[in-house]
Amino acid sequence: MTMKTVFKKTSGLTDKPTHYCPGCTHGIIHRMVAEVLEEMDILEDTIGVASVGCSVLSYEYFNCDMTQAAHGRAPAVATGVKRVLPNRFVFTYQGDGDLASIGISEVIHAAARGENITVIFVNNAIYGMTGGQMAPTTLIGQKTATTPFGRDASLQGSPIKVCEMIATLDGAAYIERVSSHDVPHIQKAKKAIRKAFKTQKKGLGFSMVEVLSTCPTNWGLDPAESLEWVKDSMVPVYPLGVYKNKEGGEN
Amino acid sequence: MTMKTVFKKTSGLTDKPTHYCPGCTHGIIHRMVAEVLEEMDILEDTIGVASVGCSVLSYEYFNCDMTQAAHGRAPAVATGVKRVLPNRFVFTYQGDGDLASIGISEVIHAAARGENITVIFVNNAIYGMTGGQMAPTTLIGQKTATTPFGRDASLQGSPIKVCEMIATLDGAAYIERVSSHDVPHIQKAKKAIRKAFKTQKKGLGFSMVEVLSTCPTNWGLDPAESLEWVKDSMVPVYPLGVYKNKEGGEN
Amino acid sequence: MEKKVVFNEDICKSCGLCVQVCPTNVIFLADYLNGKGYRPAAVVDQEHCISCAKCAQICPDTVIAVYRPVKILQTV
Amino acid sequence: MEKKVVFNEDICKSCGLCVQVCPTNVIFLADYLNGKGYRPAAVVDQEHCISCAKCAQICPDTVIAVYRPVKILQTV
Amino acid sequence: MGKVLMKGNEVIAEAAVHVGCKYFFGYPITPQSELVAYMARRLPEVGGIFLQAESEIAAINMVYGAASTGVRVMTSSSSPGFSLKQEGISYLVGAELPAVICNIVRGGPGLGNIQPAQSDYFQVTKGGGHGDYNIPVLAPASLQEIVELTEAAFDIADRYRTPVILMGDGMLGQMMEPVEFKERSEQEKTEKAWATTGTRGDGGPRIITSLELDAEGLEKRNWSLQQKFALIKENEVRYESYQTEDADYIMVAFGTVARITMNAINKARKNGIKVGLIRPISLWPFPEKPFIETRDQVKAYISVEMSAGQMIEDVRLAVNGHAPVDFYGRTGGVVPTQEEIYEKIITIAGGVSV
Amino acid sequence: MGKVLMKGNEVIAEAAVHVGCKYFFGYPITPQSELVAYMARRLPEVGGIFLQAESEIAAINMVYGAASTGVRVMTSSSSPGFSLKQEGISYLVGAELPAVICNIVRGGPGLGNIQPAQSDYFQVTKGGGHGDYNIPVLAPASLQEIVELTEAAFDIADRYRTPVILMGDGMLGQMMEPVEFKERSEQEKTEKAWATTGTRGDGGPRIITSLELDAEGLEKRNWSLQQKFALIKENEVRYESYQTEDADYIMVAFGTVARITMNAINKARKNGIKVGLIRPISLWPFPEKPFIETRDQVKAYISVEMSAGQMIEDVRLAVNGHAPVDFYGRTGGVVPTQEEIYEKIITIAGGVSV
Amino acid sequence: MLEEIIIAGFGGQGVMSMGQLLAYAGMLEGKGVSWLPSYGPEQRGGTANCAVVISDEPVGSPLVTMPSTAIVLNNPSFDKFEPKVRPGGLLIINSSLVVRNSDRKDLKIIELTATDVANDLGNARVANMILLGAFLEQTKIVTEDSVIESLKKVLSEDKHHLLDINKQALKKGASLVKVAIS
Amino acid sequence: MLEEIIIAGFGGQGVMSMGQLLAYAGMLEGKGVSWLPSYGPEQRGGTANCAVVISDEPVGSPLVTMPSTAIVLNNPSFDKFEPKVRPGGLLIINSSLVVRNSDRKDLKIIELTATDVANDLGNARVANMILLGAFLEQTKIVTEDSVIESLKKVLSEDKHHLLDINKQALKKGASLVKVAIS
Ligand SMILES: Cc1ncc(C[n+]2csc(CCOP(=O)(O)OP(=O)(O)O)c2C)c(N)n1
Ligand SMILES: Cc1ncc(C[n+]2csc(CCOP(=O)(O)OP(=O)(O)O)c2C)c(N)n1
Ligand code: SF4
Ligand code: SF4
Ligand code: SF4
Ligand code: SF4
Ligand code: SF4
Ligand code: SF4
Ligand SMILES: [Mg+2]
Ligand SMILES: [Mg+2]
Repeated sequence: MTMKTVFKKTSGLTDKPTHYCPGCTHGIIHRMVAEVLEEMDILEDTIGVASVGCSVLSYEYFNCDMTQAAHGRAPAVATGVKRVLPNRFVFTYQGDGDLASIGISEVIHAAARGENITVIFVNNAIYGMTGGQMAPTTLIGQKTATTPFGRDASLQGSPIKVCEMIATLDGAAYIERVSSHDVPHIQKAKKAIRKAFKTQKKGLGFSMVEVLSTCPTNWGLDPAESLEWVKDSMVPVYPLGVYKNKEGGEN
Repeated sequence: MTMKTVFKKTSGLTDKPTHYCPGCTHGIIHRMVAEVLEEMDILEDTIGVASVGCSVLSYEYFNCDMTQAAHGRAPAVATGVKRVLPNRFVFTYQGDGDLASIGISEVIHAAARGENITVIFVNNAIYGMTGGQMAPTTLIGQKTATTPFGRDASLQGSPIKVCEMIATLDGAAYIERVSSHDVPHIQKAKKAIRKAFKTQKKGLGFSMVEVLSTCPTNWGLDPAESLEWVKDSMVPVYPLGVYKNKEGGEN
Repeated sequence: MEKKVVFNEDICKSCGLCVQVCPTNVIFLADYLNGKGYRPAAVVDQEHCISCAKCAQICPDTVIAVYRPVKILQTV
Repeated sequence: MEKKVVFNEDICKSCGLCVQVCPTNVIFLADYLNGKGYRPAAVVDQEHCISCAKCAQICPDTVIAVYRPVKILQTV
Repeated sequence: MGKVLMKGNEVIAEAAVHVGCKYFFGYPITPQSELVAYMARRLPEVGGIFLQAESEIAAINMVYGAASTGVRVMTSSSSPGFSLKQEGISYLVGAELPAVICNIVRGGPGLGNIQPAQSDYFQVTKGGGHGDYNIPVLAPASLQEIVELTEAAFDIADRYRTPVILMGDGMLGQMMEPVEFKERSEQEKTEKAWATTGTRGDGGPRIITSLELDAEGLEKRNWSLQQKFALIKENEVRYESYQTEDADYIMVAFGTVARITMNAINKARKNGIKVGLIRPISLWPFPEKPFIETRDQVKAYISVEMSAGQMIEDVRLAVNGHAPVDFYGRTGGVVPTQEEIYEKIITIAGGVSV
Repeated sequence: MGKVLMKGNEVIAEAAVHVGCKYFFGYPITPQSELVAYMARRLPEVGGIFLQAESEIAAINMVYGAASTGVRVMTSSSSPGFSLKQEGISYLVGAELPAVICNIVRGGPGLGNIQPAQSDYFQVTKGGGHGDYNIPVLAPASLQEIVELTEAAFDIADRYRTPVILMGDGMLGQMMEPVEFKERSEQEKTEKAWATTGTRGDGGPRIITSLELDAEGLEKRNWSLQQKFALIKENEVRYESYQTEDADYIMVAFGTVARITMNAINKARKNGIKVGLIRPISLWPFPEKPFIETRDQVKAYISVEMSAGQMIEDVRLAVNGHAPVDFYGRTGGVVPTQEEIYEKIITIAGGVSV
Repeated sequence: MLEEIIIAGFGGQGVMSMGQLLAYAGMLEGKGVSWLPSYGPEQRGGTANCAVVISDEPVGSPLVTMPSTAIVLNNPSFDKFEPKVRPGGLLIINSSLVVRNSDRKDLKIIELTATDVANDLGNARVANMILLGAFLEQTKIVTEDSVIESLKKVLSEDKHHLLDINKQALKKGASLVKVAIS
Repeated sequence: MLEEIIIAGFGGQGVMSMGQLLAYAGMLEGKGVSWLPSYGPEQRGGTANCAVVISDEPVGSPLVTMPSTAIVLNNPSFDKFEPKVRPGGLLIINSSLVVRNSDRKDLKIIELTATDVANDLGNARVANMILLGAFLEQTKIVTEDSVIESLKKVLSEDKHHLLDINKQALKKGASLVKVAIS
């Protein structure tokens, strides 16, 4: 019997096993980005910018040129790369601490400039790498190392909805929030990522895909429970959908 | 004939003459803030935070305790003050370079935290103090020292609409954009400033009033032309109005 | 007659905004210089001032104070 | 029979997401440890696999490859 | 209160609370995150405020704001985060605001790693920020000493209206040792009439600023700062000398490295080598006296550092050519072992003709 | 191209363009804003990119990105803005990326003022950021020298894969002098096989990073950095000696202060006082040779600085106790006059028994 | 007396808390103690170890490079620390997980199938306590009582129901050691 | 030859461009020149001055503390620089705006009602050129031709229609100086 390949590991990823915790969806998001680069045949024309967070070592996993940026500054680094190489594809891969806390200025200004780059924004509502502190996207009531009594809006404020905020900027061309909590959503997420790179290909400006993601380790949940938590607790606070679409066309 | 005082200089301002250029509306905005503090009888309970920009010396003009913050960091400094002294009134006075460029992170996070402070945001579409460079709020086509050929959206991006952006944050309680280009608008501006301090008084969270302002010197216009330019060129790009109002009530 | 508008000449910067906003056109820039080297704004024709305070509200340098004559009402 | 799902056991982290997502429940965690100290996911009952690739899509570690038997169409 | 077993990072936090610090603004970074987490739990218990800032820059500027009001306030970070605070630190100095800033140093440069290092010595002692200034820097070697020095740090900060840096390496932050928090006999109280707390009844308006547009004016401010620094140099030098009286060789080391070095010294002494240790406790002001007292007797000094050689410059300045100054260092997060240091002692002792 | 009259800030910009720098990312700050404005006008003419970053932090990280691609790139700032770049600079060193960073120093600390100063000497020479590193620092004294040293800065950056700092005081940035841009004989070309420009046809994936989680690995990287620094120390020392051969007293000054000091020296020579000048041009590596050559003959060195005394430490290290080292400085934006410096010479020459 | 102990294994095997218990017990007995952790890059599943020093004097260096005892719970830890134990020192191995054998003739070596034994006790997670029990029995560095006292302090209230099984494991380890000495 | 000149007045009076013209002209004549500005805090209306050095040799220090010539255009500038002119030096005063009188007997002092004269010429803004003309006539440091040549370079194309009135002002200043010397 002949066999047709339905799924095999993309050449967009290196062979290096990741250091991520078991069940962490960083791995899924890596795969999707890598597949899109492969499918669009732009792996060789891409420079990725790794940020500081659990995904800092993503430069060892993506099979393209990679540079590593200081905490929060990936969009500025990507700007530097893209302004020199306007014909290459440039993306950043950033966590919610990196992008929404220390790095909110860089991402907003990159968006405002209409910088023609793609930002993959992995929102797991926590600082994974440093051991589970509050992120700007941590949910109200969520216990973390720095909100031991649960996040209290009156003390620590409310979650920042990055897509909604960035969508107010004229330079933002494609902004979508997706999730990684089950297979249908994963498939949708990949479409959004492709759309974002297409936006960049057309030179329309800044594109960002926010992917709701897990952190089983610091949430204190097992991998399957973590996916449930994304669905039940995160999605209601972070509505999925397209917030900006200059590229047009269906999603 | 007995005379009733219709207008006299508020005790909220010191007697020191300002260093502002002739016709610069920083002076009008100072007066309004000072009058509101006086009228609400909170001058003695207020700590103002001066920022870096032409208004850096505002600490010599406001007749209350003042501290001077690093460029862009006034909302963080104000946070430090307010968290220690929750019963005092704390405000920042910031230009568009200070607040929207280098300091966008601090103001967004202060808003997201619902920090119970008031931000007076003076938008004159340019860096006044350093000699007329582009601000994030510089209009498309506007010539500045760093956009000698006019701001080009495809190179320098588009103006950031700060009120619209900050209004997306849950912690933002009162957000309004006003103008200083004629007497009726000045009166409206003062109402907005009062409203912002009232919001703080009620402990509702972050309040900000964006005041469209002039820079005759760096715009290369005379003071009267400058007011016209605000009305004709800035107001259409920066729509006046209330963007968030948790305080309720009329404006 | 007491003055309706009083200018703190020394700190006027001659920006002219008060001149322009005055509905009765009573404000003008003097033909001498103040200590800062500016021609200060001034009103001679106090009578025609209507005490509207527009000048004071637009003056960036709080140069101007405005007063209104009070009509004594006869109460029965 | 050739395999429909192939696991790169060495890099499996035993997270169990594939086990949970498989519509035919053919995946289980082995009772031995791989080099990293994890019990790797595995499928013995290859026949019941429907090659849906859900496991592969949810696997964070790209452990899994999926193949589908091709029906040879008789063309006239 | 008896002895408790705690992590170094937690000891810093508890010691700060112990001396009346109720305000903390910080941002997580390994290897000091436990400090931040401890404060998050602890400060609400004493009616204080813990706030996770959005960045190290926001944190240091929140500290500036809180310090403006006259309260005891602290922030902490590790190397890359500390670099980000440089502008804010320079502002604290310029505006003469008291605060305690902690740097739990890790391997650098750049992102480096999260292992222990001392390679921020220059950054903390030579004014990593702009302008003419010095900041008192205290470097504890044990967890019990953290307690003492944290107390000293806040006192010095208030006394001189200056930021004070508490510097430790990642090892000190991560390790556990028994510590005791003793009742403070009498807490030093400093009047803070300069604080901006609103003017009600206090004679008011006060201004906190570091701006002085007039050059002569700013120079005057600077000379008065320099006078303050001179005073601190006079009063706040701290060090420990160990077996230096008869020493042919003197090791110089601070923090945990000093402890490792001491082990090596003990071994060398057992083998008849006369070697001692100067342990700077205040890195600025750097202790010159123990060098001046010994430099004409010893055959050589050896600076031992978890860096490629930074403190050695201060050692050379203090020795001023009176004796050779040698160096042993490990960097990038590698901790020197007592065996290596012992070897170094042997080599030097053998290499120099006795 | 003949001589033109330009502002120092503009000369830096034009010189950079002249040596092939087509990318500039910066943020306005007095007294270097003319540099930024000049680039905004000039770079589009040569097909380059000028981008006003949202902050100094964004600017230095844009530089990091552009440098990753292998092009010549520059940013510039002044003291407070320079402090903000410290983390980014440490990253550039760690990732070994070439770039030129300009600091037109103003009065500090804090917001200070916008007058000329040299009080960032420590910040630029001692590694203002975290980790073990040094950065070549060039300090021109005239506008013509700016042209030379800007060229040198880019060459050194490329040759050693390192950031290079160009340091001037506000006076140098603001003044005008005639300058000439000569054709470069042959431009040094460095292969940049490490650059991340996409993998098409280049053998593929390359990584730019400063992270090395393994301590031994990071230490290896650090020792290799140290080797590079040693090489730079060997090859890139620059200084000027003026009338030092027979000098009883040697003044030490850099940048514009050296020029003022030279005037004072000329006057003193006329009055029979044998005084000379060592002018460090590279502040790091600091020129030790001219001190070693003279330190056993001269009666004293006098470090003259627009600061409260920073370079004096390097002078003392170079002199190493062989002669007294004295100091004359003005700070906070005050520029020392030749009359003051002359007075200082007289005092010292009188005060030391001849 | 100066004991320098390394305890090493995967994260999650309880190597850190073993070390903390020892240090705590030492402190309770008035000894000088220190505990120093070392982690790999992974948040979960990586290798980790801690160094514990227990001494009659105040502890000099907390850093242990040539341990007097190494307790290893997985293969990488064996590979890393077996060569470093000082001559005459003690090596304790969880042989349920470690498949290597030591060639060193200058060590006291104790091999325990701690994970299997722990499973028999009904909780695989107390393998560490079995090893600790063996270590105490062998060295008598601190008393079992002190360790149990420490357990009460270290375990949070809501985990005090686990005290018993931990105690059992300690004792089991101690009893096994008499048999196991090679 | 070493001329060290300070030109001082309000911002907007053209003191900076006067200095630049002088420096430019010196450069055209192959002399060593430097120009150094100094501003107050105000963007507009504050005081400002510049120091120009013209020398036969390359310029040493661009900083001028004891000018050989001071040209002052307002009262604060008079107060600041009158005492600093070196003995035997030159002080040029725009007496339309400066009401002070100098007591110094060791200076050459030229007073010109430059603003009034400029108004007469039809443009108050060329007062600076009148003063410059006087300075040149007095010192012959650079030729009028060089200054006019420089003017062409310094003025942007769209302002070349102002060349004439500037030239006139220069000449007027020169002619007045013969009369004005006190
Ligand atoms: C300047 C600086 N500050 C702080 C850190 C420490 N740090 C490393 S990762 C991180 C947060 C990462 O969280 P996130 O971006 O959400 O990524 P995740 O690990 O959750 O994927 C922090 C604070 C750092 N490396 N540099
Ligand atoms: C860290 C830092 N960067 C840059 C500057 C220089 N600087 C001073 S004010 C200013 C911009 C001010 O513009 P804006 O905030 O719009 O205020 P305006 O003067 O227009 O009122 C800049 C860039 C500084 N002082 N500090
Ligand atoms: S710590 Fe959290 S985010 Fe990081 S790898 Fe583990 S599960 Fe993923
Ligand atoms: S420069 Fe512009 S903003 Fe500043 S004071 Fe002058 S007119 Fe106002
Ligand atoms: S009060 Fe009104 S009428 Fe009177 S001067 Fe002022 S603007 Fe004119
Ligand atoms: S508005 Fe004020 S400053 Fe302007 S001219 Fe009138 S009085 Fe003078
Ligand atoms: S391909 Fe589908 S059916 Fe087959 S093992 Fe995977 S999930 Fe189960
Ligand atoms: S999803 Fe992947 S890593 Fe997880 S158990 Fe299945 S094969 Fe292993
Ligand atoms: Mg995260
Ligand atoms: Mg502005």
